[in-house]
Amino acid sequence: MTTPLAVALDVERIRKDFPILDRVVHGDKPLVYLDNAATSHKPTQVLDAVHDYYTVHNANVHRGIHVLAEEATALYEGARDKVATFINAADRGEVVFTKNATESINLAANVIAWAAPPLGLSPGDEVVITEMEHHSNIVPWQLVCERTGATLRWFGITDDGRLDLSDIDRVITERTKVVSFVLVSNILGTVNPAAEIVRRAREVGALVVIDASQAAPHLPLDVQALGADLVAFTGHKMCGPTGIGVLWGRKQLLEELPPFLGGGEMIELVTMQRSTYAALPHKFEAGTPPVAQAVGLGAAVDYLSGLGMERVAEHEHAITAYALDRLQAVDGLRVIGPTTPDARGAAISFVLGDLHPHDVGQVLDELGIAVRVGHHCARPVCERFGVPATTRASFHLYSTLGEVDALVAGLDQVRRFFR
Amino acid sequence: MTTPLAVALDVERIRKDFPILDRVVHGDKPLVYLDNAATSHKPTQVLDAVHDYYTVHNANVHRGIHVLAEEATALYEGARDKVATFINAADRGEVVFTKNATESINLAANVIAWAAPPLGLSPGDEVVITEMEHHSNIVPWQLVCERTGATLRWFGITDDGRLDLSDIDRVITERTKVVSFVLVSNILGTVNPAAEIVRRAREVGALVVIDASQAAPHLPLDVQALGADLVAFTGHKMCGPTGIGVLWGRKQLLEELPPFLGGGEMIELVTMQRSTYAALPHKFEAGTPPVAQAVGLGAAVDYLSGLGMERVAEHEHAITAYALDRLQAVDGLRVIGPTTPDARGAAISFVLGDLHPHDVGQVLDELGIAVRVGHHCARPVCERFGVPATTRASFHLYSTLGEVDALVAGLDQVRRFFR
Amino acid sequence: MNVETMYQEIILDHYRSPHHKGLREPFDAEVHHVNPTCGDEVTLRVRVEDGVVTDVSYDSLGCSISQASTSVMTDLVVGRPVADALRTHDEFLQLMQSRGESEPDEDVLEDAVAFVGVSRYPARIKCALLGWMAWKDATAQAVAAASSSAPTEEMA
Amino acid sequence: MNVETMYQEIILDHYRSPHHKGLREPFDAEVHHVNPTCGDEVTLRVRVEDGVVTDVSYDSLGCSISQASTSVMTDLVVGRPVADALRTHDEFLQLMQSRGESEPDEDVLEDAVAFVGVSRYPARIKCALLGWMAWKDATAQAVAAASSSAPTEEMA
Ligand SMILES: Cc1ncc(COP(=O)(O)O)c(C=O)c1O
Ligand SMILES: Cc1ncc(COP(=O)(O)O)c(C=O)c1O
Repeated sequence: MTTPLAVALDVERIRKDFPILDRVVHGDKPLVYLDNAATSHKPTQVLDAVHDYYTVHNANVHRGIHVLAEEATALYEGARDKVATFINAADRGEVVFTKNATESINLAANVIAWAAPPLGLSPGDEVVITEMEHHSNIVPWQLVCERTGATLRWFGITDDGRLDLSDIDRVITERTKVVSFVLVSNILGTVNPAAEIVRRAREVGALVVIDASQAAPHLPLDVQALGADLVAFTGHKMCGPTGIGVLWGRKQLLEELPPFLGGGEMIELVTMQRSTYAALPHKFEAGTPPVAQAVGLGAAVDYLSGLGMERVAEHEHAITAYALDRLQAVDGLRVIGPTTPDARGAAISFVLGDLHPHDVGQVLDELGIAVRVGHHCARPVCERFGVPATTRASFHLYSTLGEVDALVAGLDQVRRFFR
Repeated sequence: MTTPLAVALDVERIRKDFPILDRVVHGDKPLVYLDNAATSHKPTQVLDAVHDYYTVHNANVHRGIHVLAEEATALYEGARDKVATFINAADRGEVVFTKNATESINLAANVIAWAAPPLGLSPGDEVVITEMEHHSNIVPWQLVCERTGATLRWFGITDDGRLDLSDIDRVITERTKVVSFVLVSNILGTVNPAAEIVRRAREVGALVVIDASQAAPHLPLDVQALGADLVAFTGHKMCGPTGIGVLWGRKQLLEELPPFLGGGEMIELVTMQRSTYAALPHKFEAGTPPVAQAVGLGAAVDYLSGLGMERVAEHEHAITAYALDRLQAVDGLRVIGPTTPDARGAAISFVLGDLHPHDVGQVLDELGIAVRVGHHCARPVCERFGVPATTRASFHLYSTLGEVDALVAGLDQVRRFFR
Repeated sequence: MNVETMYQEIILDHYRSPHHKGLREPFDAEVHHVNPTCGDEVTLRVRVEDGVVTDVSYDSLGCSISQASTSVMTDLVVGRPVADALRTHDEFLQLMQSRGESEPDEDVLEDAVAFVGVSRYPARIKCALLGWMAWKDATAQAVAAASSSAPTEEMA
Repeated sequence: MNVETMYQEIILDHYRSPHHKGLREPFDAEVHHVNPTCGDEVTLRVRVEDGVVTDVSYDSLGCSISQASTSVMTDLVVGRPVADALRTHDEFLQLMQSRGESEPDEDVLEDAVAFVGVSRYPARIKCALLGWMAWKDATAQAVAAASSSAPTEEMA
């Protein structure tokens, strides 16, 4: 059953960097962690960087001239440089630190909505998203459309879990001000054809926002090659700490957009009557930033770059191909999403007969296998496929073929349990 | 010169919990950290809780049924319980986790601005703040006033660094919809008379927002006794991690207010057409929360409660009294803010002759003494007192009388250096 | 802790053949409840006549625990005075908050005692409570509607 | 690293008695620059005649480094052709980015070589550059204004 694979990553060595992977649960069951699309684990290198930050350098940034403040500032801004390099940003000022991808997208949605013409949203304007979005790329646009009177439209999904772009020229029109879509779906695993959507958006002069939350951790991300205006992603899914996200934006656009949150750090000059705002990226970073978390994210991208994102992607592609094969051989199992590994990320959703995913997940958990069950913050996808929820297994750089085998064996036990 | 003090905290033992306090800088100078109003250091107990979270329990919260997800959720929600107890909230649902105090205040300002009548801001409505605010409690209100057409008004400051409330009935009027003020000033050290302001705000039916960023770390904070509607503070100043803040709000009010950021976690039911929102506190927590940081903050409030906030306050009061005495004996030194320890926090701003604070801070740093210099994110206060900036020394639970002595000796050296 | 303590045979039986399922007329109140963490949903109708729950009918989507719990609930409340049924609801709620530590009264809870194991699994407690919460909500509405048209009647 | 390497006597001299200080007329452009991290502020005027910087006058608030640097700057640019002065600006900028590693050319930078120590202190580099940035901005405006009224002139 095992497919011959040229796995270039030394996964056994990598796993040693992740102490939590040695955990046993429910007494004596080794942890099989297949919930990587929800969050990734953190290598020792990241935890050490954070610990070192707090125990040696801790200070508030930017505003101090004492040693600790200078060190903390250098570490924080150094993390920005690392992230800028990781995503091939043209300028470090284009990298804005937020608390998570959700804040990044809300920031984008709100400042676009508030911007002066010709940017800005008004009644008659349209925002285009897709039925495949994470709630974090649906609700922010619903909220700004509600507040501005703009109209929300969306692309549907084909039966095999791809975006239905057949009517792209009728969905994205001269009325479209923004197009926002997910690069890699967290529920279906689909990798979307960004170039095609960007091309059409450019034709009509719409801004393009890309949710790269499931892309940044898994494949080489080149924001210049993508050609979008704004790109959001989140630290905790890419081996970084919780509490940190990124919004990348084209410099000229970020300069034109109004600020989002107001407060310390994001100002140039404050009087009681009015204030002016700092230069990029600080204009969008109000208050004490998540300093230690940025330092951790910097260590995470060092770790990922050290391994090479091409190799990470290759490894995950191989695991995914193997898992798709083996899962589809399970009696009664139906994959929700693309059934082949082409243009596909490492998250696989499925239903098992008429068993509810909650029950599937509960029994798998008892065996030490951690999967996610439910809507995966993408309820419209479940509705589209007529399923109440799905079970999702998702892989990362430390995932092994053996873990796929454990999942498949676990699913057999699930079926026996509820027979 | 030493005043007899009954210091109840065992400061020497406490200092052992903070590894960074052993640092030496500039070769061989022991660190004298007097920049606590900018950020506090973190005890081992907090760092261990964060490390344990990542190496044993790490998972995304709320949405999983596997062991790690249940443990992570229990730890995250357990941190909320701890914070609720720490501030004497009537209900755990009143504690909303944000990324910092700045986000908390922006959240408050935006949802009040957007709320349906009789809440909500419109032209003719007034928002009242004070000249003593941190930029994070000025700019958010300037931004929402700009967007809604409401008018911003403020209380001035007396020569001795107190709020000038002499015309309170003419500043807070029937037109006032919101009053927002700082409980303890980060630049002047002033502790403001909350009860008097709350009473007047209640008379006219205005909402009250309190910035407790410099209160929560230093004195017992009882949100019910304060009588405000919304209270904001920040984790990194109270021995917790960066990347976490709190907004407490009265339950009934939070239920009436619209959501702020949209996305995962904060929803009840999402369709492409419209969404409904989760119950408190999740309605205001969009996206993956700062889980590890909340756990760290929980450990920080455990640490503080273990010592007793009354004792922390007493210790800092004693240090402040001693420092005010000794500093005012320095030739040419002028304290900006209250010159006696009554109704006063542990931050002391001053100017030294006509030396610029940057130069003062630079030479102190050379001696290992970390103070902050500049506007302290409160430029209007500097304008009010006609100084370009101040030097600020600020204390916390681990500060010692010896550190005050070191500062005073350092200031003598500064004067000699620039003679 | 073992998953068999959760999935008692009684629970799996109710799951496979739920009682009182389907939406029926007449009814006095209908509610729709969802569990946002997992997506379980239930539409539930209640008929109250002379202070007695005379019918509960429902349509639902969800896991074995939420399905079985709703089925068990209907057995316990249909045909009972509202006040009695509410006491049973409270008893069940208490059981669910017991973290597996309580000794449920089988005379009161009948088949519902099988859910004691579920109370050890925090993420599943909401599943077990979904139908009960919907019933309580619908019944309160039905009673309120009745008392506003016939002001002498009151909810216990 | 030692704070004396930053506070050279030359710097303290300029700080105590700044050159060209005060706002004068006539001028071709005036700018106001601030350093938001520390609050240093400068209002600066430039007079450019026939491609030569004939006056720089300013009013400023700030630390010894920003005050002294602005004073030293005026000595280096007043009376010089714009193109030459800009080259000196670039030289000074490079010095400030050198982290104390460069060997500044005293023939070009004169008193400004004393700032090499400042370049080791990241938080103070902005102080040292404040006046220079303001001058560059004002000069660009002055030249642009002149070239729009006399389109044959051009900024080097
Ligand atoms: C009084 C006051 N309010 C608000 C803040 C903002 O806190 P943060 O920067 O953590 O958002 C601070 C600290 O910077 C403060 O001292
Ligand atoms: C595709 C996608 N977008 C956005 C998000 C939101 O990320 P976060 O919860 O960290 O804000 C996630 C993950 O939850 C995701 O998978």
